[in-house]
Amino acid sequence: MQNRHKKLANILLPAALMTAVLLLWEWYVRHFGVPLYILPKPSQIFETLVLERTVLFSNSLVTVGETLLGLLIAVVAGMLLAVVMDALPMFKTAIYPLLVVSQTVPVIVLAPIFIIYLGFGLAPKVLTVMLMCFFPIVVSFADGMEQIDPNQINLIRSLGAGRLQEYLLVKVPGAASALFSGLKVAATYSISGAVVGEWLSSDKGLGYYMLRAKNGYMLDRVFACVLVVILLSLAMNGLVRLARLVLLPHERGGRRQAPEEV
Amino acid sequence: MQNRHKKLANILLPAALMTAVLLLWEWYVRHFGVPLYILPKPSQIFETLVLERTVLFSNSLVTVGETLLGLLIAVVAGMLLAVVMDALPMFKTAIYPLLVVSQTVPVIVLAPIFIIYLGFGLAPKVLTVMLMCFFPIVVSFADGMEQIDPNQINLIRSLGAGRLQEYLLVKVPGAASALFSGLKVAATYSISGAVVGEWLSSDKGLGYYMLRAKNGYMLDRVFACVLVVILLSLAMNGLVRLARLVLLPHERGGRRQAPEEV
Amino acid sequence: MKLQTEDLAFSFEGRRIIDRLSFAVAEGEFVSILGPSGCGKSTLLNMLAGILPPESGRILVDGQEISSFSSHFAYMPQQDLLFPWKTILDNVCLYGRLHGTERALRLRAKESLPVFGLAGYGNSYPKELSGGMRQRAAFLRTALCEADVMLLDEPFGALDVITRGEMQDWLLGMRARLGRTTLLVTHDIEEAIYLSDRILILSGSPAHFQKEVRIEDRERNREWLFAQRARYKEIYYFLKGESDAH
Amino acid sequence: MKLQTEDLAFSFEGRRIIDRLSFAVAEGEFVSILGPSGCGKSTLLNMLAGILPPESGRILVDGQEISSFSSHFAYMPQQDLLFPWKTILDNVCLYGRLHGTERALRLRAKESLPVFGLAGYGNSYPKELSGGMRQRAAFLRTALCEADVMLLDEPFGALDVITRGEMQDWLLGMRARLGRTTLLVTHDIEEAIYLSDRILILSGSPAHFQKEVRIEDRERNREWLFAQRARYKEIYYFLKGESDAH
Amino acid sequence: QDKQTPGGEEGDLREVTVILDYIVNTNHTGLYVARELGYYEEAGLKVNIVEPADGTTLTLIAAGKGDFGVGYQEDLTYALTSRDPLPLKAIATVIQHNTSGFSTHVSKDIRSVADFAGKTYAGWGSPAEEAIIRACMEQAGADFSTLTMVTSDGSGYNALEDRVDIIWTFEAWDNVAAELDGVPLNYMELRQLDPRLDYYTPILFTRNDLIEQDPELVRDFMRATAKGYEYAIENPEASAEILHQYAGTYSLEMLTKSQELLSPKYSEDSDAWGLMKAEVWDNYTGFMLEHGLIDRAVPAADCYTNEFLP
Ligand SMILES: Nc1ncnc2c1ncn2[C@@H]1O[C@H](COP(=O)(O)OP(=O)(O)OP(=O)(O)O)[C@@H](O)[C@H]1O
Ligand SMILES: Nc1ncnc2c1ncn2[C@@H]1O[C@H](COP(=O)(O)OP(=O)(O)OP(=O)(O)O)[C@@H](O)[C@H]1O
Ligand SMILES: [Mg+2]
Ligand SMILES: [Mg+2]
Repeated sequence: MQNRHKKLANILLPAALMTAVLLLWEWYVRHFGVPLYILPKPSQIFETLVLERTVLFSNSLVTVGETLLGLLIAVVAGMLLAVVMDALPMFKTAIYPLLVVSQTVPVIVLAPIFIIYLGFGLAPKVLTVMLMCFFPIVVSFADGMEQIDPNQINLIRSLGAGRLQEYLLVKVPGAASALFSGLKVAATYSISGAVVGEWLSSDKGLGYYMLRAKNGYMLDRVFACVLVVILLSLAMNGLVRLARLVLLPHERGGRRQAPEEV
Repeated sequence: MQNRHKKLANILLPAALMTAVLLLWEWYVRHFGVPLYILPKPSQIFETLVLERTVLFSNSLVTVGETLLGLLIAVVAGMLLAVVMDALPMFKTAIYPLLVVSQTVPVIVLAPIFIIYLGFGLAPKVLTVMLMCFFPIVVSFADGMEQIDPNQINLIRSLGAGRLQEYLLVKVPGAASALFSGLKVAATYSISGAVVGEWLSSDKGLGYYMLRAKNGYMLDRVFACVLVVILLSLAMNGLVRLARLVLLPHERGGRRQAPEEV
Repeated sequence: MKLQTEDLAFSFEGRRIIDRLSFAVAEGEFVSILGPSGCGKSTLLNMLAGILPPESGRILVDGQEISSFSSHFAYMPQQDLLFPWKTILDNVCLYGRLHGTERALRLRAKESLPVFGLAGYGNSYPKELSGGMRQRAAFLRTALCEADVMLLDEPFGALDVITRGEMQDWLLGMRARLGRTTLLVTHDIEEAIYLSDRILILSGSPAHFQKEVRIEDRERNREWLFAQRARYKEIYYFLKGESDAH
Repeated sequence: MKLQTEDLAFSFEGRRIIDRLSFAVAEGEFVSILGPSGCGKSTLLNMLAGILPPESGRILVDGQEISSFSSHFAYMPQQDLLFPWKTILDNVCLYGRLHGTERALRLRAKESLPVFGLAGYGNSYPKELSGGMRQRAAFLRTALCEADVMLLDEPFGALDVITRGEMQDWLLGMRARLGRTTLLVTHDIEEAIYLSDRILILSGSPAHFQKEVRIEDRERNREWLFAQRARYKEIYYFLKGESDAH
Repeated sequence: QDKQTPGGEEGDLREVTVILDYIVNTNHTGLYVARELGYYEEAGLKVNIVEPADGTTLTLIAAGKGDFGVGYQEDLTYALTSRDPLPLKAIATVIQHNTSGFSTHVSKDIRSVADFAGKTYAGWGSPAEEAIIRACMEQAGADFSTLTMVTSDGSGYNALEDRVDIIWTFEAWDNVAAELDGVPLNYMELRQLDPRLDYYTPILFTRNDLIEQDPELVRDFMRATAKGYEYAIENPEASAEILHQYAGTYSLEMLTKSQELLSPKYSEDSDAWGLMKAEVWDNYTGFMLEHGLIDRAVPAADCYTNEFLP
């Protein structure tokens, strides 16, 4: 009972606050007569969202496709790198600072280089997504493996496990929970990654749509597109939660570890 | 002894890997005759860095100023919000999803709105930095307070502490370590935040310099500037580590908690 | 009676943990509460310390009803709970910090450090101390409260046999010095026998007191303790019977 | 002799923990190792289990020297260390999983579940079990190893008095059934007396065996245990003397 | 800094803010000359010149964050026909004719719009771009659907050799830079392809309420600005040197070359610098309407005025 109340509150309270913010925004724009080209009214944004739904939908498909592909590659590559880092501490020491540093290079500088080597197609957008998602995945998974109780590893060794089995039976499943935390962050921002990629060079997708709407002073469309980006980001987050439930059955119904996860 | 060796390795190994990457890059550009407008040679970048040092230095001062101001505001506002969230769980439930969602809105959409409401001066850049740093600070501090052993709070209550003293004596110092973790992430990306802000509208600073260099197809300058951004980001990271050492004396010389922190 | 409860009751999430709990402790008496894990011992102490509000029933100190936090109780929790960011001296003077008497308390604390085996450790941080020393510091923090009833929740639970034995010896020696009414919660039958005037056995679900063992001997030491086998057996089998019954 | 060590030594970070450690255990014997916290008991078991390499000295099983992991030992660590992401059945069959005999082992495990008080819990996850049940599952995992020496590192350290007593009773009952050579590390003097044929006291720094107590009685139960006061005192004072000396 | 309040320490100078369309280039020479040679001061003005965030100039002027902006006819038409029109008006054209066009690398052998079929075009993602290219290609009988349109990565003419085939360039800027760089380009001037495409780019514009409330200020500003451009027309080399102080990242050689090309074009075929014709506005508005870029026409009179030109 109490639990269900809590779940309801988890949805209702943010929704109520969101509604309050939107109403305030609507009032502000109406009351001060803020013109469309500066800030559109929420009501106008929703109207546009409905009007433009087919265009937004078809562009969303493109963006979601890029996102999923980029995320998939980031997960596979990130997990592999994390395992190599865990197995070779020297390598980890060497590469960790470079990973951090790589995160501070503005995407805008890298974009032309991506295009030069990957062309204008799908690849550079997928790479942008990958770059954004790679870091949280590697870090969370590597840290998760590092924080595994060494006694668990000793135990499995005492049962006669080799290096490979140590990873398959203890380190990877033991760090899965940490990996999902990183993945949730990565997935939430992955759509934005694809949009930035499209913004920089594209002929379709939400980023392209947004750029065009902006150049045409159609801020209602820009914001409607932002709304779609937000919804898709939340959906990606939900997807990861779902995957967690399916892949980690033992965590189901357990106490929440960090009560307010992203 | 062993500890000192480890510290040395922490510096030498990444440096060695970095050098290897740079050498490979240099070789690649020379061997395939890659033109400057596609990818400059590392040697050329360093040369440019030296030649442009005064210009880069004066622009750096501007960027660092914006960064520090933005970071300071983010820390103060972020800590306050986290405390309010901790004190009012309903409010926390309501606002947390909005905080996450706000992170997925592309900065580029917000830029004109910032300028309209804040002008061309320092304010919009400081706000960009703040927006980037705010989230990790709030989340890490709020989570840190949430994860404090409730027994510690019970103890201080049993000693007669009120709500305010509970925060001053237990929650804030108890979550300080978590706060610094978030702060380290925030500080590392803060310089990039200022650069993006300058990129969007400015007449000075590293972002402005980079934009001009890029529009002039002077990729050696762009990369020299990126190098400065990276170095400043690392310096900001170091600054937070230093602040931690000074402000949390009890953590000094202690075991490292998460062995490979950012 | 120094401390008295009348029909205390408490529930967590709709489940009644403690029911119709009435007992009394005389001035200066040392009472132990023994009971199986999860029976509600900590919950009881938390109600006395004003951390949890009783669902029903009353708590009286010196015949006066109290509610929420009262300065009558000094509470020592299950772990040492020293704040890692404060030095030992700052930790033990927390009560003074909270009640505006820090300066006076620091003087008293400095005098007490050697008595508690902490001479020279006032400016150390908790992590620099051994488990036994931390426990003694937590004890000093409790002793420095201006309260007339000490509530100790398994103070030695985290220590190994020998250190635990030493701390028990030490506490036995301190009893006379402190002369305070004390309520000790413990798992350890031997510890309860060693230290108390009276042992109350809490069990059942919802829990209430099922048995009481009085120990009149005044002269105590390990030798005496080793001779208390009959008592030990009695309590052991009682508890075992209780736990088998559930 | 089933198991023998010759002049074992081990250091952590340049500090010698264990030195000149020689002892022998006969086939089917149950030997306990008692010693103060941090003296190196776990380190010794880890060397036997092949987790840590000895710095010098030899380990012989049935007169043959062994090095690194050997299938002679079944190791049960201080915590239960069940993997939370595996069901109880998968957890207890780990040995089979690692040695290609999973199918056969599952059959045996299913038969053994009721004996270990785990009937019907094969498909549960560890978090759904009580502490005692988890400990028994960890025990079953150890028992299912095809090994002739069991190494138990404080198997009941995390349990409360009563559950601990029950587990001890249970292990005593199992001894005959398993009939295996066993090395038990424990803090608890009573536990060592209750279960062992021989108690070795490890202490000093670097640690080596300081004392040996033989217990010949075959018929044992709690009553018998409560009568062992003299032994208890002897060991307690010896350990205390040792710990005071440092 | 956007206040036009008179006074301050510098006597009675009124402060005005100009927001450029892009980073400083030879389109802006007249503004810098007027500032550097004191023409603005003579007119009682203190002029700040600001470089904008990407594509925000019109919005910022409309919002009152600046007084005068540099923009393009097409953008202004969009702004005036959007759902909530921006209150802006053009007050001068910087160049009389459209000096932009399509550039391709000589090695690609793309000689006319008809050759665009199956090629890749890199632009900045404006809807008008697509319409213009579609119109040009259809006129030339080429299949527009075979053209790949992407937004540019910002590497300009450098991309032409391998990654893309066609880009939109400004003759006096990109083509000069390419020539100095030794990149041989084929150039197709837009106005040769369709006379309706000879629209004004760039233009100077201001806010309607500034015109109404302080026409004198606009007039003063335009007088000094026109004088600056007249000077640039007369003295390409000297004005390039002035510009170089503000655009130091470009070589003086490049600026001089660009200026020499552009100076004669500022008021080519016109009596005076800055004058606009209704016909040019109507032509291009018609083109945009025809191609569905805007959903209603806007009369030329609402778009521009020549009244503030000296
Ligand atoms: N915050 C809580 N929410 C819900 N149930 C709780 C909470 N705290 C304790 N309980 C339940 O209340 C009961 C009594 O807990 P309590 O901590 O008082 O037991 P205890 O006797 O102190 O046990 P132990 O000897 O293990 O310390 C337990 O069954 C426990 O599961
Ligand atoms: N990984 C390690 N690195 C350095 N020192 C260690 C390490 N593990 C243990 N030690 C040290 O080795 C000594 C022996 O440790 P060990 O765990 O064997 O003791 P123990 O007798 O099992 O103690 P306990 O009864 O607390 O389990 C201790 O003093 C400990 O500080
Ligand atoms: Mg308790
Ligand atoms: Mg141990």
